[in-house]
Amino acid sequence: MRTILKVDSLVKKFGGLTAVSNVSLQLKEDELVALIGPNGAGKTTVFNLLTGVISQTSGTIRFREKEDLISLNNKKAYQIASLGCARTFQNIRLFKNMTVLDNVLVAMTNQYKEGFLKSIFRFPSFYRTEDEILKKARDLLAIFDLDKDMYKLASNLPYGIQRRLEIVRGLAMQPKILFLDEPAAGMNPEETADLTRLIRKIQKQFHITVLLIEHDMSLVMNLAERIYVLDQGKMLAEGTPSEIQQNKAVIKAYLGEEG
Amino acid sequence: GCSTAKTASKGNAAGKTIKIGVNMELSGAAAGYGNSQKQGIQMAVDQINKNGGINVDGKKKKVSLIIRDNKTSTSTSASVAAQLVNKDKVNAIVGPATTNAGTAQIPNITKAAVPSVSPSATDPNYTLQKSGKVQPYVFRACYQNNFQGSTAAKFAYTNLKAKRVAVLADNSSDYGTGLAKAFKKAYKGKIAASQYFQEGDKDFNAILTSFKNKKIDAIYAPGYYSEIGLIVKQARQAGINVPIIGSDGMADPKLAQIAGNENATNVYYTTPFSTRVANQNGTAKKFMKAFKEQYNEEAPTFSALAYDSVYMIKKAIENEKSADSAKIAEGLTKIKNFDGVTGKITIDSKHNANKPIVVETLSNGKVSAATEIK
Amino acid sequence: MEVKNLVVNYGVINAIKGVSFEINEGEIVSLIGANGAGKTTILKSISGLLKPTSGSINYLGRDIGKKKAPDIVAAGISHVPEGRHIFPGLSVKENLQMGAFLQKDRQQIKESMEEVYEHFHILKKRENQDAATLSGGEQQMLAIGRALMSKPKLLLLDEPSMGLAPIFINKIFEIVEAIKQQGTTILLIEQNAKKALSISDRGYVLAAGEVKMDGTGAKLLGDPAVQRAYLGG
Amino acid sequence: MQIFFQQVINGLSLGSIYALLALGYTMVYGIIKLINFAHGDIYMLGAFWGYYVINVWHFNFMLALLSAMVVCGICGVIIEYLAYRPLRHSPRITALITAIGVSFFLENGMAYLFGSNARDFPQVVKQVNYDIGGVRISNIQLEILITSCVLMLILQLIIKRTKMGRAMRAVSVDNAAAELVGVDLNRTISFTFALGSSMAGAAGVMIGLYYNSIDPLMGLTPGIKAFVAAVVGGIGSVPGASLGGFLIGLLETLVQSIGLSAYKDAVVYVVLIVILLIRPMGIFGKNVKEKV
Amino acid sequence: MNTLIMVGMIDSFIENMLVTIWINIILAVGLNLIIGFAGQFSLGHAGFMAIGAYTTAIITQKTVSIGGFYVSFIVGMIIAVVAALIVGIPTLRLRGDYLAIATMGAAEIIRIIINNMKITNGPAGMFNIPQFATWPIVYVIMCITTIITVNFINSRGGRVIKSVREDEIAAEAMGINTTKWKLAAFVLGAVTAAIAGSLHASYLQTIAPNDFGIMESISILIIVVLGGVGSVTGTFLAAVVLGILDTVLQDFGTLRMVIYAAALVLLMVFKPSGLLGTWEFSIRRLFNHIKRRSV
Ligand SMILES: Nc1ncnc2c1ncn2[C@@H]1O[C@H](COP(=O)(O)OP(=O)(O)OP(=O)(O)O)[C@@H](O)[C@H]1O
Ligand SMILES: Nc1ncnc2c1ncn2[C@@H]1O[C@H](COP(=O)(O)OP(=O)(O)OP(=O)(O)O)[C@@H](O)[C@H]1O
Ligand SMILES: CC(C)C[C@H](N)C(=O)O
Ligand SMILES: [Mg+2]
Ligand SMILES: [Mg+2]
Repeated sequence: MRTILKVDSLVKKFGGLTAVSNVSLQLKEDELVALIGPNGAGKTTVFNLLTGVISQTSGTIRFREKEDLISLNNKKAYQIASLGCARTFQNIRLFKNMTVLDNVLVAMTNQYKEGFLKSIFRFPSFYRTEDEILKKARDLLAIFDLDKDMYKLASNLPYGIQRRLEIVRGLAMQPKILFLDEPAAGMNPEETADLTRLIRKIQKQFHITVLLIEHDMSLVMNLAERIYVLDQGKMLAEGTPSEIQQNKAVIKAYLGEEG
Repeated sequence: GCSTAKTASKGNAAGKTIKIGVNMELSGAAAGYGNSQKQGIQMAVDQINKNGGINVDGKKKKVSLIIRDNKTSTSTSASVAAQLVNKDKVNAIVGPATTNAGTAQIPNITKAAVPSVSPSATDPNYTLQKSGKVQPYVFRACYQNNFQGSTAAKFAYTNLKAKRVAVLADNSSDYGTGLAKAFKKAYKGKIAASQYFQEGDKDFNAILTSFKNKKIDAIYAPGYYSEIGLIVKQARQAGINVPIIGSDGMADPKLAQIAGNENATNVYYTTPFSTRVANQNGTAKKFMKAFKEQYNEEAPTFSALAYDSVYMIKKAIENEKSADSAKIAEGLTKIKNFDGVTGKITIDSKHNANKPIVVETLSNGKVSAATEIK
Repeated sequence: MEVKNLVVNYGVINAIKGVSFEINEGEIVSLIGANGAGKTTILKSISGLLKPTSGSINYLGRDIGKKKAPDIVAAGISHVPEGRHIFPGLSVKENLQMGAFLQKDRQQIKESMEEVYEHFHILKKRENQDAATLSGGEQQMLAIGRALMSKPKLLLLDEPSMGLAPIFINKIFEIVEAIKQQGTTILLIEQNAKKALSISDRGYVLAAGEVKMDGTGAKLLGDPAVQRAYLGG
Repeated sequence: MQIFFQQVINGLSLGSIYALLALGYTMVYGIIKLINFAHGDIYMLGAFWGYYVINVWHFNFMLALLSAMVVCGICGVIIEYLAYRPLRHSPRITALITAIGVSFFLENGMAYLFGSNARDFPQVVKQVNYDIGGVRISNIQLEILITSCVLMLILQLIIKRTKMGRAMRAVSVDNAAAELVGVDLNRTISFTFALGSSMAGAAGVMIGLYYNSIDPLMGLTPGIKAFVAAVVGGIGSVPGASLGGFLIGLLETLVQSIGLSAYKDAVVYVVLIVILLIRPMGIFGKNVKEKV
Repeated sequence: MNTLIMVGMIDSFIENMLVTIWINIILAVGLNLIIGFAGQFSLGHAGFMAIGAYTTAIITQKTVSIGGFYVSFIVGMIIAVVAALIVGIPTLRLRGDYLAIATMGAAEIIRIIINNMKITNGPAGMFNIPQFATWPIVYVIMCITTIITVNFINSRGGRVIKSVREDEIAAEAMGINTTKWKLAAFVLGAVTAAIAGSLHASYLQTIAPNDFGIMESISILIIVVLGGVGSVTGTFLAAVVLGILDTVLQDFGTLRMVIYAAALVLLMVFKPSGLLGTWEFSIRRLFNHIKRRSV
């Protein structure tokens, strides 16, 4: 397994507050890793740094592009996304007033070309591309049982389904890495169990690396191959689920007695 | 086109009444002028009808007015004109007030062969086609800018002996810029400064202050009373006491009210319509009196010009003995020494209204002298 | 408090189809149910954010169904809404002060604030930070803290544990029980039904806008149907 | 040098009027995110009210000013109640169009009732010029400057120190949350409109007196300028609106004094755009951070 | 239509009304693209319209031929693109009302420059512009620009700009260069405005700087919002409704604008999302509907 993402001594300061301090981590191809930590530990901030939503104070982020690890420093969010990094958001950010299908199609934007003239004058090839891409989107939606809601507005979906759609939208980008920020938030145990199966399926079927943030330990412990624990911006521990569950420091800072 | 007309002749034939359409700026930026004109038009038509109507080849016909608002917009003006000539089948149009709205109606009225008389469109080219030929259906009752501007230049140089002037012109219509251009061209002295303001501006202190150390002998300020009144006021308050010269847009009793009587001194403007002259001119005197009775205020110039526009149409109908629109157009071209409120009007080959011009002097808010400029 | 035949519509959507339940003074009552069952809608109706279509909400003998939100707050009902709704752009401290908007006694406001900081140490640390930039969990704590600032007699909690770390979830439930000890009545919505029911005196199970079942917390916890549907097997 | 100071005085008195109008804009915008297009027309109403009470009821200036503030405040509340409140949950752009409609209605309604000609405002306060080292300033200019500053201070105090002020700030960021802590939404919004509109009313009377000419369209241009001022200063911020107003007044004066009067407005807009590019939220505007 | 004119049903008055409506449709569809679909609040549409209008006026007065007219068309579009880039690149970073004010300022700058130029004849404006834009030409061009805009909206580009409208951060996370796409929509809208301006100048034969002020931008905005932000069909409907209302109100003289204003407020209060909301007429749907009926 090759390393796909390598983060070295990442630091992010907001004014006087150091939200992320000297964090290093590595992801291998096809790995499923969790990032946990108490509230305000800096997890979402790490995601934002990795996906270029904000830029780091110092440190490097490198990402595999063919044979090399290239630096993502100073790259814009859309450039990083185009390289193959997809994400979901802690507060759902779907394109609310667009259909489920359009949400997915937008994510596929960079996978097809449809010249301006071709589309405004509707050359036959326009319809060909359009049909092709439509089929792809439909197939993907079908895998996640969303094809029946294809023409519904995203905002009209129940909360749990919206979360699922956000994941599908990420997948539609054909990413190499998928970052999931609290995918199970607001779901009941039943739905969480569903989601767990879903994520496992994705990883099997699409062979992508997944990094996820989650407070629901049933999901994390079931899924993750490795876990990073962040606390007050610093890396507190790293290890397999069982190692982490035993770790005193983690129990104290995060899991609590019952954990 | 007008397929229903029985006669072979072009244009709208007269029916039982003579229809006069009004395409006027009743809302929008020029509404103030438009509404003054509407009052003049209304009064003229009321008077005519009270006297039995217009004599068309021996028969008296009443006049009916169709008043439409063009919102001070060119596209609306075109549409209003189309409605007037096609739907309402008017025989003649009075208006619009502004050159911009006026030119917009030309294609439509020309197609329908209905003449229009604008009380106040002052651009020199308003009545002309691109080739320089005259627009057959376009007339006006006012001066064109070049005439007034050059008269003011002569007056400033010769009568006031002003060797250095500052020009402060309204930059939001052709009126101010056109007059300023004509003035600058004809003026023999030195233009010490040249600045612009916009319609609706209220504060001229900055510009006036900048004039202060320019050693000027006079200010030429072509524009309308609402702004020039403020300019006069603010100039005097800033201690600028040189003569202020303007144009007929100032010829309104409101000017002195806005400026304040004590400030409205040493103020001059070119105008056809002088209350001084009015006392000698029977028509004007009657008009002034009637207006005051009806509207309870001094007649503004715009009302006078609009009033004359209606009577010019009446005169044309009487001369031609026909109220068909094409005939009215012909009649208008032949108007000579017509005794209007704003002076003795003669329509020239370019459809401009030639009439004597005077320069009125304001002292303490009152007209104290009227000098005729030849 | 007593809610009778509550019906709430969103335009043409009939979200709550005649729900009745009651809360006795000093109790913790849980509402549980799947996503979209209508739990949030009921809470919003009680706190005056939504106008019920019909039915009555009786609080200490007064019908508050038609009252506006501020009057309801004044009557001692405080709501921690879903989605937090903290004041972005105001600092943590200002947010808490806003929570005591209807409170007059400055000394008491100060004490309440100390109490909130006691519960949530991290808020004290972030005291002057713009609330918009707090982490998800911190915002949740702030929302609860703000509701406590008004010294409510009845506290409505909409999924207070959402987005909180496990250690804080336990903490939240401890706090809820502590508040109850101080004499505050609590109406609780939770996805974490097991935990919620275990601290509740009574609970109601909601599905598709109707009450499907009710009973003491323990009874519902023991009910096989409830276990299957809401407790994750 | 004298000329320079004179121009500064000119700029400040022009600016104080923009500032006063900008305050109303900024408050209303701050609270319901509505560009209240009709704000300039409330100012016009204030001027006409002053005109009538002075001419017909022979009010003195102070009484005219205060009564105009009250009347305009009431007008603002009524407008909000009829035209904006029903749209509180609609897209903001809808409310904007309604505001434009209200503006058209006031302008044309007044033109219909009172004619669209300019009329002279009764000069209840005799103008006296003071000459300080060759720089002229009139008592009316001073009065406007002082009144504006006082009103701005009062406003700032209301917003920062009173309970209503806190309610206003709460509503402006999240009105559901504001209701939940016991803020009466309708009362707060009405109050804001009353306050903002009364500022406009005060400006209307002062302008009437200062320039001596009022007409139904007088609110249009200053209205837009004042909004620009509010944006430059950072919309929602009271000191920002004042600063923006003075800035634009000074800027216009500067441009005219160097002989570029034809481009006066263009320069103002250029400066506006440049400021927004450097500080997208205006000079004092709070950069609303969005946490992802 | 032609036959109607032949039999005299359509006189120049109706023609005038229709052409005005069509030109408004071109303008409003373009603005709806920017506001409704790309979610960028522009208040500067009249500025781009002015560019098209003046280009056509100047060129066709020099070269009086239909060829000159079409050349002026293209030149106007090119200048509009350049102007839109100059205005858009810096300002499209701004959000919401700040963008609106900045674009309004930009349009005013354009107008003031025109107002002070010699070649544009200053505030007096230009008249005696040869009329090449007859009603059939305006009609055809209205159809073409609408089809192009609608086709753009219903393609990859349209989906992308809608996603930018919905959530910029999420769109960036999809690998979309939001700046580029916002600019694309803005430029396309500006081009349609320039086209409308060319037609306006050539049809009306008169233009003046004051025709392209803030109020003109606002009246286009009113059409867009009244029809429904994000609905091209709604834009059509609103342009027609307002066009007719405007003509009918001519009879009311001074009261005209009072009634118009009251109507506007009432319409918005009772129909806050516009006449049609975001509903679109679709032939395919109609077809399906009829099919379902007949089965
Ligand atoms: N833009 C910002 N400005 C200032 N502080 C910020 C900003 N963004 C985040 N922070 C602070 O950085 C810290 C880390 O926040 P982050 O959102 O990364 O936490 P988290 O680990 O995701 O927590 P949670 O599990 O609660 O979502 C928090 O204390 C937060 O207040
Ligand atoms: N603003 C709204 N407009 C229309 N329908 C709504 C609205 N808000 C909620 N609904 C509908 O009302 C029903 C009840 O929603 P509610 O939010 O009360 O559910 P909930 O039980 O709180 O679910 P969750 O566990 O996801 O928070 C749902 O079917 C939902 O789709
Ligand atoms: C009434 C005036 C504003 C008209 C002006 N003289 C013009 O020709 O445009
Ligand atoms: Mg987080
Ligand atoms: Mg809920």
